[in-house]
Amino acid sequence: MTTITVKLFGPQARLAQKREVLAACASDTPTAGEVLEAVGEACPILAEHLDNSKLAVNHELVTSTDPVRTGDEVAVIGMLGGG
Amino acid sequence: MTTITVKLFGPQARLAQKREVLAACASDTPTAGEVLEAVGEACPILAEHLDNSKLAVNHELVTSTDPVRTGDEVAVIGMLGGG
Amino acid sequence: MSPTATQVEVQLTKGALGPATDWRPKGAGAVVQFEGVVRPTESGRSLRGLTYECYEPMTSRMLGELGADIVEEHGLIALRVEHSIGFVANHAVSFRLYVASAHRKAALAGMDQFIDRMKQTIPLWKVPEWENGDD
Amino acid sequence: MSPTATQVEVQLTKGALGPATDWRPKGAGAVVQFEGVVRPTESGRSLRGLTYECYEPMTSRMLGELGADIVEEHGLIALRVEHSIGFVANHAVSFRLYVASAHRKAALAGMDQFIDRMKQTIPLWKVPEWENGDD
Repeated sequence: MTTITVKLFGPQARLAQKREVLAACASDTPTAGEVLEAVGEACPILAEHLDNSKLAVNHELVTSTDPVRTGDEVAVIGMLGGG
Repeated sequence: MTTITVKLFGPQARLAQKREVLAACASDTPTAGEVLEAVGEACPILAEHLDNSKLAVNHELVTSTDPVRTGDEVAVIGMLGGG
Repeated sequence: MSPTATQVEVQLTKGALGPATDWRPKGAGAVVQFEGVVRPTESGRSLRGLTYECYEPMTSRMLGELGADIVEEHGLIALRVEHSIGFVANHAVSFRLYVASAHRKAALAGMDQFIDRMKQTIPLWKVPEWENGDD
Repeated sequence: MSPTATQVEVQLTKGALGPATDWRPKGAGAVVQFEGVVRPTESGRSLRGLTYECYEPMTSRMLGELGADIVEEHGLIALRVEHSIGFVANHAVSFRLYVASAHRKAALAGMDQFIDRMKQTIPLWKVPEWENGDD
């Protein structure tokens, strides 16, 4: 069991009304996909708005099978066609 | 027999080394096509550079079958992809 | 709705164009500005610049008509075209087109099509002025 | 040839962007400038403006990488991107992209593609600030 602090931005942060979520993962060595799923569980209002989101780990976009480690800086990068 | 004064511009004027050509047409009521042909006869160096040219008569583009009358202001509008 | 006079502006200027203006029509979400700059070579030969010729009032009138067509076809908010007449030296701006629309795609498509058609249909000519002597 | 740092410039600015600069890289024949202006309505609702958020240094780094990709893919001379961070009121400019190339078609295509990809891949978000109260 690992808890990862995950940053939120933009519309997702507004929706969640917070800038960070604590994602509780069953695994000690969660993948990015598992962390993203845990974000949705920790913050159900976000769950349906994570389809087009990726995680950034230490400021690099990762794929859902990449590992996330305690101490990594993790952020949800939600693409909503802004700009 | 009609002689029409025809203005030249841009690369065509440079090529002809003149800004006006006197186009001698057999017909008393020449068409724009006949005037353009007469321009090529009066200034042979231009003849092969008139394919993409139209005439403007009184500042309106005309088609080759439109009439040209004495006293009209006539110009060769050569399109060479400039701009 | 056919475009009104205020939506399309045409300006022919003697010599190189001055600096761009802060052109930003009301309601625009996308404002695109295109500048054509005289390049120092053409077909591998060195130029001093280009000389542009027009045939007024036909040139301005046809630029205005083309602008109105493009505004209507692409649903633009406004369009402004500036073009040099006479000699323009290398590295100076001889052509500037501004297009304003609600959204980007229409602005870019309208701009591209305006320039394509301008080259095909507008009585506006350029003559290269070669670096060494006449042509 | 991979683009050099001097060919791509990225600038994030707090609040609305200032006036455009006379950006005209050496050798350019076509210089295109795109401005994104905040519009006063979205989905029919009135806005006060938009708030933009970034995630530095990732945002600047990825904008620079995207710019370099576009310069290389379209054979551009240079590209410069300016974007607002924080609140930008209606009618103000929040985004400006400059592209310079030898010829027009590459500049317009590169500009269009930069903006498409920016919206899909860059960590840069906008949040509407509605006219009446919160959302």
